[in-house]
Amino acid sequence: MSDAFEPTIIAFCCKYCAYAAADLAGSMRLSYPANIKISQVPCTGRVDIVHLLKAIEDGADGVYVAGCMEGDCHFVSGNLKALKRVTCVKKTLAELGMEPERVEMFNLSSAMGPRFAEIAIEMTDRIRKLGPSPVRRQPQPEAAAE
Amino acid sequence: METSFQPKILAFLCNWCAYAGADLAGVSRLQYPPNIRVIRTMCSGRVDPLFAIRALKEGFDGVFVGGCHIGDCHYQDGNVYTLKRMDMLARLLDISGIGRKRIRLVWASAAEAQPYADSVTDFTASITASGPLDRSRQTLALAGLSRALATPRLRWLVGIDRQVTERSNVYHEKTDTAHFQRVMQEAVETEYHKAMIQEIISQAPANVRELAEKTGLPVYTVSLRLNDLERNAQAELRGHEGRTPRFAAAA
Amino acid sequence: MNLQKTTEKTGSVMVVGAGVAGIQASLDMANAGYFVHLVDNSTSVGGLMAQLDKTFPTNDCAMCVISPFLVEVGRHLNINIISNSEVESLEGQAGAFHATVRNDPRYIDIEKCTACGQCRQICPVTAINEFDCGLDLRKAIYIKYPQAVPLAYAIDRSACIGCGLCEKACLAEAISYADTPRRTVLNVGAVILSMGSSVYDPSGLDTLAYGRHPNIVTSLEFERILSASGPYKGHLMRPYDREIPEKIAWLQCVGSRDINRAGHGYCSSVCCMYAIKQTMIAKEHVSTPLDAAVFYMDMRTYGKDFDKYYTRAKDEKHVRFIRSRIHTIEPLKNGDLNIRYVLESGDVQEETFNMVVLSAGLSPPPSAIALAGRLGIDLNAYHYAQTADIRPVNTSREGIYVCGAFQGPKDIPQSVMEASAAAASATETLADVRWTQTKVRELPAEVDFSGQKPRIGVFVCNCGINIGGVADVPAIREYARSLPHVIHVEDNLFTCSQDTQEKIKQVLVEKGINRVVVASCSPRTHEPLFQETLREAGLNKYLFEMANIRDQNTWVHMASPAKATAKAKDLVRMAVAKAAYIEPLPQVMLDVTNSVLVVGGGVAGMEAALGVARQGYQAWLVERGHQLGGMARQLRSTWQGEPVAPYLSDLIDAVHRHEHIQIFMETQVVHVTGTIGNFTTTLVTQDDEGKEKSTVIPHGAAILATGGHEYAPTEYQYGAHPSVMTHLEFDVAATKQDNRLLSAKLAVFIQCVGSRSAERPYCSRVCCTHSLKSALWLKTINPDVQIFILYRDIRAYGFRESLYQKAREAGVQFIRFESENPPVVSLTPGDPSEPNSSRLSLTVTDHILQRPIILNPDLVVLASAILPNENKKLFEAFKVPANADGFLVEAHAKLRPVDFASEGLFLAGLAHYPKTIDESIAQAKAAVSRTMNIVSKTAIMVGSVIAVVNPERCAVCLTCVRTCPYGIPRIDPEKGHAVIAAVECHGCGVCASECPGKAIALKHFTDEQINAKTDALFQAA
Amino acid sequence: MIVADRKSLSEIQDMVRDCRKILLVGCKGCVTVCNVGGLKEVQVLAATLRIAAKIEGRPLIVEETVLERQCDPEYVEMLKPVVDNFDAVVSMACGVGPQFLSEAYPQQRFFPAVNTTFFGGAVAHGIWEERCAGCGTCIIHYFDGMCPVARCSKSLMNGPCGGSDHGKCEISRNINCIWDMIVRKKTEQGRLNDLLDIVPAKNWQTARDGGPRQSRREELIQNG
Amino acid sequence: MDDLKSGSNLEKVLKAGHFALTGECGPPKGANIAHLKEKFAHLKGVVDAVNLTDNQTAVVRLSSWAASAIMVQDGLEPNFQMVCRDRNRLAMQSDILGAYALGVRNMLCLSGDHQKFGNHPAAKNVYDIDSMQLISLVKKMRDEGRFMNDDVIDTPPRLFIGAAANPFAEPFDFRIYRMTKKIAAGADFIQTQCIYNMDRFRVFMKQAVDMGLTEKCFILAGVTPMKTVGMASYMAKSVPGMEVPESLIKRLKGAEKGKVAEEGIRFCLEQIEEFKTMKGVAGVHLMAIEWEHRVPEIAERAGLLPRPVAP
Repeated sequence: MSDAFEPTIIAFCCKYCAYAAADLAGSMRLSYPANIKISQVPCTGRVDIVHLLKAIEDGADGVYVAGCMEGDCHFVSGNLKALKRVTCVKKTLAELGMEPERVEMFNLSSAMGPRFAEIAIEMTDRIRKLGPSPVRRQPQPEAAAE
Repeated sequence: METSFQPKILAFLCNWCAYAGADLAGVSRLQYPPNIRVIRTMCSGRVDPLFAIRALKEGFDGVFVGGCHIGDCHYQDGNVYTLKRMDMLARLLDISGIGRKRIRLVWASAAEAQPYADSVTDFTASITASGPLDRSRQTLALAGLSRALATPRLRWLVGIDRQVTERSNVYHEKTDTAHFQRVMQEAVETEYHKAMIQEIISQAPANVRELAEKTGLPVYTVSLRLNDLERNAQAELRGHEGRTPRFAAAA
Repeated sequence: MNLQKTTEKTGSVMVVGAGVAGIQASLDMANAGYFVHLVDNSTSVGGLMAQLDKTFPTNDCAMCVISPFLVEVGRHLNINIISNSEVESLEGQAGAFHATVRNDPRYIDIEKCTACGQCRQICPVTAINEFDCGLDLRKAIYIKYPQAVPLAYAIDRSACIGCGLCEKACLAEAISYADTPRRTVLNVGAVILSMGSSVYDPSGLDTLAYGRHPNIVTSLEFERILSASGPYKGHLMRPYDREIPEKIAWLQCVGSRDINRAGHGYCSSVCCMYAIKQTMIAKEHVSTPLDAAVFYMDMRTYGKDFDKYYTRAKDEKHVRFIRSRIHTIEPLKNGDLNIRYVLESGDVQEETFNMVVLSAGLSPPPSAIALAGRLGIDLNAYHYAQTADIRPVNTSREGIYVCGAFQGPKDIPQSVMEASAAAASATETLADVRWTQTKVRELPAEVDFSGQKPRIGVFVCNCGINIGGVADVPAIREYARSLPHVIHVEDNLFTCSQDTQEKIKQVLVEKGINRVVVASCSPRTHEPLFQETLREAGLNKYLFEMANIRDQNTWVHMASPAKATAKAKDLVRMAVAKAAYIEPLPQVMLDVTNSVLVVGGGVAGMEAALGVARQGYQAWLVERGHQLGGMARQLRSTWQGEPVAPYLSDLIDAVHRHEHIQIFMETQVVHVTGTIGNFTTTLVTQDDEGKEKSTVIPHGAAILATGGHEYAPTEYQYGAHPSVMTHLEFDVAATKQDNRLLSAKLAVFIQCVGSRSAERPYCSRVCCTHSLKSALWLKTINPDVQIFILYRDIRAYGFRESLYQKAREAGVQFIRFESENPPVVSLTPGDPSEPNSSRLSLTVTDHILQRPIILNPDLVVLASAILPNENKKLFEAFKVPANADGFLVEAHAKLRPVDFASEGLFLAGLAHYPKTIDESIAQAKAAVSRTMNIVSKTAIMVGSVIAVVNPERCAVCLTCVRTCPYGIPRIDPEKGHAVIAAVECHGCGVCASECPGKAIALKHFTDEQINAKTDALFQAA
Repeated sequence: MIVADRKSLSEIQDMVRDCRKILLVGCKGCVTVCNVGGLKEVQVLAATLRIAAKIEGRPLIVEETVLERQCDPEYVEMLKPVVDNFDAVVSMACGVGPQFLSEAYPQQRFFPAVNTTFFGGAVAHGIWEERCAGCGTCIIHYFDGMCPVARCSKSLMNGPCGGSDHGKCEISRNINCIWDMIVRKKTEQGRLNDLLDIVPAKNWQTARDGGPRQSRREELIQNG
Repeated sequence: MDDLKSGSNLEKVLKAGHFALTGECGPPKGANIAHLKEKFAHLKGVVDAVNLTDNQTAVVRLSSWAASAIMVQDGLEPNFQMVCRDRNRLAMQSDILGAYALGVRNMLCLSGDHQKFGNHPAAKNVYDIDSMQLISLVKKMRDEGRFMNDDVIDTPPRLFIGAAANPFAEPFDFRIYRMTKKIAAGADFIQTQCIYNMDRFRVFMKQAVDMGLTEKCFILAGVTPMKTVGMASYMAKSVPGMEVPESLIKRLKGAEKGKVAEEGIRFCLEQIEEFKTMKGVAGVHLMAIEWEHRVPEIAERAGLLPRPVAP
């Protein structure tokens, strides 16, 4: 098992829906891979293109943004903005020669505990198949950027 | 005599009374049928009901437990616990259809060689009359019994029985014995049913009707017991066949 | 109005019954300056609503909606929850009651118990789980549901055998068997009864075989079956053999509208709606097709958006609605159920269903009836609290008020409205002792850490075995020691327990910790608790970050403890990295103008203005017409026969006389600015010479009660013949003893005129009751008149059903027509010389004979719809939304029925939705209570996770102005950069991410903080 | 305002292919407003370039800064302390930026990260359209506030040409025929005869055709 | 109207009141004048003058004035065209003088298609002056003998000035005014866009007549026979300002295989017949590019031969 590639994936989850669904998955004792690490934001509308690129730059193998169902955003339309930014980052990754599938947007309500687990499993499998992020593949000859 | 059925009987005799009684019977050259095989325990209280079920599973046709009379127990009240356990075991055997006649509890002091011999003779006769235990038909029941007897719930209830009903419960009162007996009976029944269901679904997922057929329980009872198992995360829904959900042991 | 000056009044109130109504009343009063004792005889608050899966008409999950309220009432400084207790007696009089309350033992210390559930797992004794209506079992030691408040277990002494096993398992040492019943005396100024209702037990109706077959369940049991926390985890299965049902039947009016067997003549008001909801939710829960059939007499979907919900179920979800009342259910061997019913065409139908849900009605709980007896308040024939229409929340005993389902069967929005109304009425007489009993949390001054390097304290929690049982907590703690800026680490069994909180406070002070990281459960539930502890240790509450290593780690990676430990370390490292960047955030205090603007001079407006004045605050009442009274001026009597005119004149007189009310007649609102607590409104008054005088009013809150008017029908020859009139015209004619009424031989009432149509797809709620009341009155003054009522559904909900019964007894004939085939009224011209000698003739298809019949009525009364008054400019001035039908849209249909989404603005009366006069009065009082949450305070606290503009970086590019969903940012012409008003910002952070100049930062979620967390995660990986 | 579009990543990468340390300079003026050269876009480009370098295993240091404007010497001056520490400087300002920087720091190499396009305004958030061609002699008042020089593909003075197609310019459905709009507005306002007399040929001297221009405000010029 | 402006054959025919017929010919994408001369041969004696397009649809071809000069040598009267896209006012005036010197007597002033349509989309266009201003320029050179900057011209060019008009392009109501402006600017004759929507053209002509334009200027109706159904639908959809009614396309589709071209010509002949009697129409401009060899047959069947020989 030691050599099998274990991706590290960061998930930006909105406090009112996705984060609550993650908690619900917990209280339902569902299980999903430990590769997913959640960073909470008040609304996916707060996730900026720079935050997503920063994650990729830091070596994230996968990044996804999980927000409310379309039309149910607690702040009216934050999730729609998030989708536009994720799409833009996908284009940038393509330009960089990286697989756009490493970045994704999901929508779910706070009652969808099982769906949250499903997403975690799906993203982990997808990134495992894609392999480690090319950003991390080459050793860094010199000191990393300060 | 040889061709007829020869029952194999396992006996647990407490060291201070029944075992001594048995020796005295030997010294006194009293005669009783040779079908009994004896295991000496320091006290009849040491006999775990699971030993009896294991014996039946392993090939014995009857289990005989001998201990001191109430009040004579070398360890004050070991035999009182045996009494409660054997009563629970008897109830379980009745519910499972095997019948309580497969076990016998006898108090015999170190001096009562003759009563010991007589009870062995009688028990051997009764087992002979009952015929061999058809293990092939009773595998599910036996498996259910051993699972049920291993549950903390039954083992705890049978142990605490005297404490709460005779001495005092945590509220410094005596729990009404009828109430305790109701709790006990309900626990024995449901744990046995749940045990059988667990036995089946641990091998392969099954639906309610299949479980009802295999366990012989009414359909609705199976549904209720399944709910208990699900509540304690021992069973879970595992897919459907058309409109019929299948249940399996929880991962 | 104040009683003997001598007896000193107490500024606290006792609320009996902690269902959704009790909670709303308690929160309203506690936030308006009164200490509340909330007594409930069960082990936790929440009442009936907590058992529901979803709620109509929005299909929101009930628990998601109610749990924030439960947490708020559980933590409120001025609400004392007295669970597991019964009120034994009440002495004294209004303003100074002494209530003796018996606290039954719980055998568990609420402060210590963390509801970790270990005791439940090993308790050997099972008992019927009442919360799941007996569908499954619970243990002798139990908690009603995971989100219960107070979040603590209880021992059911009747089941417990006292074996002591739970004490051995309880790590928090919370079990105390020595508990004994105690009596406490509460000195309160008023009492509110909100004991709610229980679901009717249909086992008495033997032909329905309830209780004899597991697949026949009551509606509440079906709700539990649908619920994810229910016996089958939300999978729809039938109890008997867990098969997924293909066909389910709902039987309406079980235990309601049934005088011969159930003894409940009234309609329970909610069963039609929850049955429709259950059909729709059931269909969503199964992947295989589900045929749902509802057997009913009248489909009573009278509330806001209810009719649309009913049409959606019928047309989109293809639910079958069959107008027939089932007598017998015949269980079959395989668990299915056979039903025989009569179609309208008369032939008998037999159908087999896999499951039958009995839409059981509501009835007052026996304990409530007993309590009412002890308190000496009058009950009506069905043991509900007896109330008058014009004083809907007052009981027969002075100082005791009632709300919710104990006042009468009703749905959640109506209960919540009445709860707020009761809160307003109860505190009216206690205005001068406001804020006398309430406690204020003494907080030490916040220590200023500016300039100091971060000194982070990390507290890792075991949460009993929930975390400690999976992840290696000591290893996590030691790992945290190695992280930058960390100067103190420790781990605890239960970080959230009271004693650990005290210990943490000392450590924070001793070690001069200026940032705190707690690695435990979810911030959604426990952040407020820890933030309060920080605040009590002198730290600003935002110097805090949580790592969720339970719900999002150990609970979901139980099978791989090593990975769970590694992930916990990652999460702690991320939290500590962000902690280094967080700054203290000031709580913005805003002072409040203590007055309320009320727009609209109808009954709702006047009751609201009077309510505010009686609470001791200034009310400005604005009416654009030239006289007060609105639609009520034409109403003759309430449904219980109370005359409206005297009540109206007393009300108008009281409004004119009260010195705290200033009235502006013929005045319109032209401009509104400001936010909650500080509105400024410009009014323009037309004086008689047509000159315009404008006045500027500062006020803290506003109530819109702009009312409605009757729809002028275009159909049924209205206007073409004097004897064709609307309801209000009938009432006016009745008051004048008009000859058209007295001499009428044949009178016909036509229902749903203009309502439930394509243009107005809503039910106007009051017309059925109005027609029944008018018909009965007409019979009294003109006994031999023959009366027909042509209807689509008779929606005389609640106790109004008695009118329907009396009308039938009085010989009124009812003919039902379908919307596609309405009655036709035509005019046969009489002798031309005779003025209006033309005769009316009416043809309608009789629903039983299935053949048209012709009547020649000399009186036709049209039950015409209620429309909202036209107020487009006013609504735009207040920036409040109106729905497609023109009615004002409330913030949340269920739990904030009188609030607008934008804070500080409230609504009442017909402008919200058509309603009877008693419901308007209740909603007006409710709005008053809601304004008191603001106006009764000198200052209010405003959120601090808000967006802030850095002027140097602002390129004034308008991006923020355009993207903010609430239109908050604006460009300040003098300052030359964007400005975001702290009080208005909702804190979503969209502008911060869109700003091209990176000029906007969302406090507590700045770029540095978010990036720090991301960098920390991938640092070590 | 001056509107610009960001150059493609590959184009920018080719410019700085051989550099190990580059400085990105944003501008808080027009390019921030049209979202191509503000501090946020500087950060986006910086992150993207670093990712690209890491993928290729090339060492690359990217520093980020932003000036108030890049069309005033004093602001450009602020780069003085650092400008020489880099192998190249990429300016994200409009075309004026890289040139002012080159004039100020002749020894450093400056690269444009954006393509400056036109003077225009935001018809909607995120959509900018050309409104002025800077011809030096404003004549929009003759055409009811619509400039044919900038907004007619052929800058006709006496349009519309034969190719006007249902209100759209012959060359593209996305471009409105400005002459169609001028004619409609004049007709609605009842001033159609304004269009009847022939507009004489335009004097292009004030436009770019007259050579690079300079604007002088004598009262401001500090002599010496 | 008696003194001739340029003395060109076309001017004389028109002024003599004859029903004029002009043709059109596209110079080659190269210097192969032999092929060009073949085309001329078809048109000799069949038309009064031949338009020579100037880089039509912004596709580079042999220049119009060169082709015109060759045509003059061949004894045919050219109708030299100039677009505003490719030359500024200096180049325009010098080319006008050049053309005149080489014997050209008729000229057509056009705005010209945007270079985006042609084969050099990357080119920089000029549009120093527009077609209207070009007409005034030529008129000034001819009648005032002065350049645009008012300098005197030694032997001013005397050209019969023509302009185009498209009655079918939006905004439709303004089109008549635009033609009025062109006539006011000095246009002596107008050649319209090829006509298919006869109703709209009748309305247009009626307006022209009512406004007395036909007194001041000769209007030639432009026609182009449809060769195939494909050509019809292409013209309808993607040629800007071109309006092809559905009825015509249906009619072409109705024709049996191989007979579509014949049907196109028959439609064209019907048009010409109507134009002959339509008030204000002074002649027909037959644009049969790449179909020059069919022009004699069309002219014959339209009864327009032999061409009148002006004195």
